[in-house]
Amino acid sequence: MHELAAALVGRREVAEDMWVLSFVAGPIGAEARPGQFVNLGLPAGPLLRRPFSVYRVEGEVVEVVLKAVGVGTRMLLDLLPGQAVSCLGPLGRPFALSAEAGPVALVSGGLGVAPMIMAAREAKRLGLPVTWFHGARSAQHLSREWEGDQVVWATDDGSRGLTGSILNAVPDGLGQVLACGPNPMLKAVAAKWPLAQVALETYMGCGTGVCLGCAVPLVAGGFDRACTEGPIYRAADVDWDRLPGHLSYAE
Amino acid sequence: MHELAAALVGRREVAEDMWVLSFVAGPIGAEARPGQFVNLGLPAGPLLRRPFSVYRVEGEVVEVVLKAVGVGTRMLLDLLPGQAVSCLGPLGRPFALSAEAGPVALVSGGLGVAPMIMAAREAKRLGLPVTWFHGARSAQHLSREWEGDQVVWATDDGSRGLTGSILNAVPDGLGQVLACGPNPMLKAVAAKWPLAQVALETYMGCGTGVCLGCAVPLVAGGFDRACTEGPIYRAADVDWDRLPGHLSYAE
Amino acid sequence: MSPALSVVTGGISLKGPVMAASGTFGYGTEVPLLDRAALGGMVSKGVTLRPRQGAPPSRIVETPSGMINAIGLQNPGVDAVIADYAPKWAAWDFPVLVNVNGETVDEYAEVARRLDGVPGVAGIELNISCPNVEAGGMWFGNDPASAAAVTQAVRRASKLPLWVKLTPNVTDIAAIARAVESVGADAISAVNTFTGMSIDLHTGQPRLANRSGGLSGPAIRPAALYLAYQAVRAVAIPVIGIGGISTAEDALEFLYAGCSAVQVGTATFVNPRAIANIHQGLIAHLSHKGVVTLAELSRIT
Amino acid sequence: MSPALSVVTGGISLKGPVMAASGTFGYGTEVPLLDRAALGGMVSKGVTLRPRQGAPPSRIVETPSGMINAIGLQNPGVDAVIADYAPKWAAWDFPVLVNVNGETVDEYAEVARRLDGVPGVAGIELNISCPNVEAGGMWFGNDPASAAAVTQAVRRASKLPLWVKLTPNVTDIAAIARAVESVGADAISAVNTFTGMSIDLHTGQPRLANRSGGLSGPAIRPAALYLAYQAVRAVAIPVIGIGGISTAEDALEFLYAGCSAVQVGTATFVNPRAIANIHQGLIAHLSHKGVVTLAELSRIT
Ligand SMILES: Cc1cc2nc3c(=O)[nH]c(=O)nc-3n(C[C@H](O)[C@H](O)[C@H](O)COP(=O)(O)OP(=O)(O)OC[C@H]3O[C@@H](n4cnc5c(N)ncnc54)[C@H](O)[C@@H]3O)c2cc1C
Ligand SMILES: Cc1cc2nc3c(=O)[nH]c(=O)nc-3n(C[C@H](O)[C@H](O)[C@H](O)COP(=O)(O)OP(=O)(O)OC[C@H]3O[C@@H](n4cnc5c(N)ncnc54)[C@H](O)[C@@H]3O)c2cc1C
Ligand SMILES: Cc1cc2nc3c(=O)[nH]c(=O)nc-3n(C[C@H](O)[C@H](O)[C@H](O)COP(=O)(O)O)c2cc1C
Ligand SMILES: Cc1cc2nc3c(=O)[nH]c(=O)nc-3n(C[C@H](O)[C@H](O)[C@H](O)COP(=O)(O)O)c2cc1C
Ligand code: FES
Ligand code: FES
Repeated sequence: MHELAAALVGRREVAEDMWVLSFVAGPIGAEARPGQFVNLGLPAGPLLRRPFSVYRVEGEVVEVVLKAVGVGTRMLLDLLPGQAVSCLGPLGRPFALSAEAGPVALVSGGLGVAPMIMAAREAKRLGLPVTWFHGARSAQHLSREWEGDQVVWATDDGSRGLTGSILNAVPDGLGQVLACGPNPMLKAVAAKWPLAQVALETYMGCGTGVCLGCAVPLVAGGFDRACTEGPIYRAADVDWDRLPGHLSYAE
Repeated sequence: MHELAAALVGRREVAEDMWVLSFVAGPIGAEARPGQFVNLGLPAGPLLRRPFSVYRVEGEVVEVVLKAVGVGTRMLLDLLPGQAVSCLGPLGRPFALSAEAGPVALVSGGLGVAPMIMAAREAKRLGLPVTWFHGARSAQHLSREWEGDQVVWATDDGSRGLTGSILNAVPDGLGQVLACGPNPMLKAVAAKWPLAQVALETYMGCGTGVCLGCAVPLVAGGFDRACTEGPIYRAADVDWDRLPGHLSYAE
Repeated sequence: MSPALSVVTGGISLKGPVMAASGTFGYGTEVPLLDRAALGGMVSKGVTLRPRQGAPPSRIVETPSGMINAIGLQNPGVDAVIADYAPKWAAWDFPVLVNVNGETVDEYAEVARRLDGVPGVAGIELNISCPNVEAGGMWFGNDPASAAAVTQAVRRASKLPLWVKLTPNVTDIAAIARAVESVGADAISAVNTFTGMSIDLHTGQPRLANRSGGLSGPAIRPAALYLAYQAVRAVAIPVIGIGGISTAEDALEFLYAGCSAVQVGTATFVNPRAIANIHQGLIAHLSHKGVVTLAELSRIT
Repeated sequence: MSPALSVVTGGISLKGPVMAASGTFGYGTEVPLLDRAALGGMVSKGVTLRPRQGAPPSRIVETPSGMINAIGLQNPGVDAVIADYAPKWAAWDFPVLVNVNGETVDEYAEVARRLDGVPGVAGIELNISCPNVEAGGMWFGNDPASAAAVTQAVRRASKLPLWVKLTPNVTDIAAIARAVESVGADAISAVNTFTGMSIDLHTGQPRLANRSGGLSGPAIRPAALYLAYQAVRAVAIPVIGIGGISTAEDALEFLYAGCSAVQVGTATFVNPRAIANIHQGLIAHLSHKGVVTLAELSRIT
């Protein structure tokens, strides 16, 4: 874990209103694994840090992808090149990919693309076939960036790719399903693929395991910490009905 | 009175660590009189606005002069060209200059230059002779900018101009003395020139007369509002011993 | 149909649910930038029987998302307020309540008596966050008995609509709310400022000449909202929500908590147009929800 | 000579005046970035007799310069804490106090009894901001009598140094401070969180599953400082200042107000190195003032 001042060095739009921000954060990038996140602090921003999945690492550069949903994300998107944020990470437990567990399906809804580039790269490193299934409201909300062997798109309005939920596009029998998106979508993932690994969202206080603010209700009873035991869960382990759905991925 | 988003268009250093910031705020500039101030609000800054004398008006541009003394002034100096602040003004009562009252002495200590360019221009407009007496700790703290017929400098360490308090440089018998600087300096002005007009500093809540936070203790008893009845006072009217001296002009 | 925001509450017809809070709007003769069509009503700066010079400076200090003030009730006294301001208020199209203060029960009652029947004075807001000099300086608002005593005396001295403004610095705000309701308060204003302090490390002394003062602004909003909600649950009379409201969303939190209207204080210092912005935002929210009156908004359960 | 910041207070030898506050530092086994040489001591997450799962999410919500939490005392129970963490604490060079919670006087006393004599447990911090189930859910800390009752029971159950942590949600904190002092508290921790609430306008319901929670962070500092100062003036035992401390300047305000040490909570979430930064800042301030111990710092008069 590191905490450092990370300067913004780049910004690109990958879907309508969806931006990738590039920060210089070498030591964090060097350690980051797919599914882990960074907690970004804005010098003159809101009190608490904001968690973002590590989207991509290129050399010294660590990238995150986001939309403006509130004060923190708006301020991040207003940063000018050269301005710095405090970057804390990498945090949380990564996806567990196994070279033996067969082909990989990456399933993302909207901003759920966030951890998937890292996951695609790791899967390819392990020599696994990778298909990315990506859904969004309509064509312009689909991210232009994807990795792996192939991508399958679906839109709610049918303006590009298949029509309807991306979940319907995922065939049965894939070895390893990794999913990220609004909590209600992940609940549906859990119903279809109980063993899928899902990247969850909760409110976070510290991001480092000390506040117990990021409680994830477990089927086994009790709660654990999205920032420490999570944010990656086996879909069947989460008690979805007790997990609030009103977070930012939900539009 | 206007409130508008004023974009930064320029910045120049006029003494060590003392900067002039230029904002586009035409309607405010058009109304501003010497000694009046603007109250600047920073979008992601501290809660309350920060008051600054109008330093100079050039067409659409309104300038203020400042040093970094705390969070607000630091953020103002970190603004990049094109970024905007909320500018409220012009506020307060201006200096009263009279074409009949004789030659003008502008007496400034440190950042006390703030209202003097405007005053010098007004005095010249009225056809009055203007001498500017300016003091600071040492040569590099003297502002490079002055207007009027001539300038007289003094430094505490004698590194430029006369040595010691600038007040000693001001001859007797000048018709109109206008002074601005740390409150303790203004107290000394009051002792020498009871009829001098001084530009005061107090903490301010609203800047518009509704909070009563900017109380100035009067010799006549009671308090009035620096933002409304002030910030310009006849030196003899202020009960200097009851006015806090720990504000920012005091270094 | 565009939303209708006028509301009759605590015996007063407000033009809208967003009012200016006491001590943050003077006597209503300043704040030129505000579009007054948006003003539901206003409460005057705190008024006392005799003129008061107020506290020496420094009177305010900024804090994270807030400020502490110790103005010391500077005001020209009730007679001057009646002579100089009430005639103006009488001509305005929004109601003005006078914020009434005192050091003794009799003083409060006398101020109320003089306000009774004065054209332009729509009602009284009783500020019970004042030290009771007959009870060793403990605040009137600090316990149900003294809060009720002063409320009752004022109730008897005046027929004006009577709102009682509660202090948040208490263990059980519900008990105080019930006590003042039981002696005839028409509404409750909740809340006043939290007592706070700030120390200047250069001087090693409190920054405020009065040593401590009242904390206001966004910092207190969550705590004020909780207390206003406690008051709502405790009484049948309307509750006016106050504390840190800067945006329409903030105001809506208090309205969803069951408040009938809100007052905006510190936000006006930050943005003289705050009240109008909040008013506009409320209209937008109601339109969005497809309702035309505040009463149709759902309340938390 | 460089300043010596160690301080013996409330029966405990702190390595320095800056401690980690309960519930913001776990059991001390996390926060890897913090230079632990700077840590004066720590207070554990609140512990109860039996394990508690805590409140459902959402448990936290951000507010202007603050946050509200309703964690619901999630903890593995005192026996697990003794078994799993105390042995680690015994090896550390800074003292660990256990934050003790309960629903009845007996439960508090039983937790204290089990902690007595456990190596690694330097003392007890009694959290009396808990509902007393035998008294209709009113908090123990809400009145002097119940605060004294629980303090006395714990005092009898354990010989450990006993700090009592006060709630700010009271009318007269001085009376509570005196009450717990009179039955043997060794120090007072002032203060816990202010009760606050936040409403989600999308759902029309409170954001926290627990509806209300505790407001912490810079927003509360001025109010916390005032209350800590009231406690300092009320009692002879040491007072530990808590509430919104993020910088050395913030800590110094509490020290100038007469506190013997401070605890840092929410600031650690924002910056895991906050405690070390504050510690360094205090050293710099003392050097600047030319004094070598905290005791030489002047206090407000
Ligand atoms: C492990 C993790 C990884 C995440 N990765 C990404 C990512 O890669 N890209 C991305 O765009 N977002 C991501 N998020 C969500 C992101 O943290 C929130 O969108 C962000 O904190 C909102 O901040 P704000 O100030 O803009 O919004 P706020 O003004 O705080 O709130 C706006 C909206 O965001 C929601 N929100 C606020 N805080 C959080 C929070 N801590 N967690 C979840 N929702 C919140 C609120 O419900 C509200 O609807 C992630 C969250 C977690 C927990
Ligand atoms: C009518 C008026 C005109 C002014 N004109 C100028 C000017 O032209 N140039 C300039 O540099 N400064 C001017 N000041 C002072 C300026 O407003 C303060 O320096 C500024 O508010 C400090 O903000 P900050 O956030 O940087 O400091 P803070 O972090 O708030 O405090 C830093 C220091 O500034 C002092 N200070 C803070 N707020 C105020 C305040 N409202 N008034 C006075 N002192 C304060 C504090 O005592 C402290 O020592 C003026 C003040 C007034 C009242
Ligand atoms: C400068 C100032 C002066 C105030 N004066 C009074 C007053 O005279 N009487 C009163 O009842 N409340 C007074 N208040 C309290 C406000 O009316 C309001 O209750 C409080 O500030 C909380 O609201 P806010 O956070 O919106 O400011 C004053 C507040 C401020 C900031
Ligand atoms: C997430 C969280 C959990 C807390 N848990 C406890 C607790 O278990 N026991 C306790 O006495 N105080 C608890 N507190 C209160 C803090 O110890 C502290 O008194 C309060 O947060 C004010 O300090 P701060 O503003 O520095 O955070 C908790 C605070 C937070 C933010
Ligand atoms: S965010 Fe604090 S424990 Fe997870
Ligand atoms: S600053 Fe508010 S009245 Fe002057």
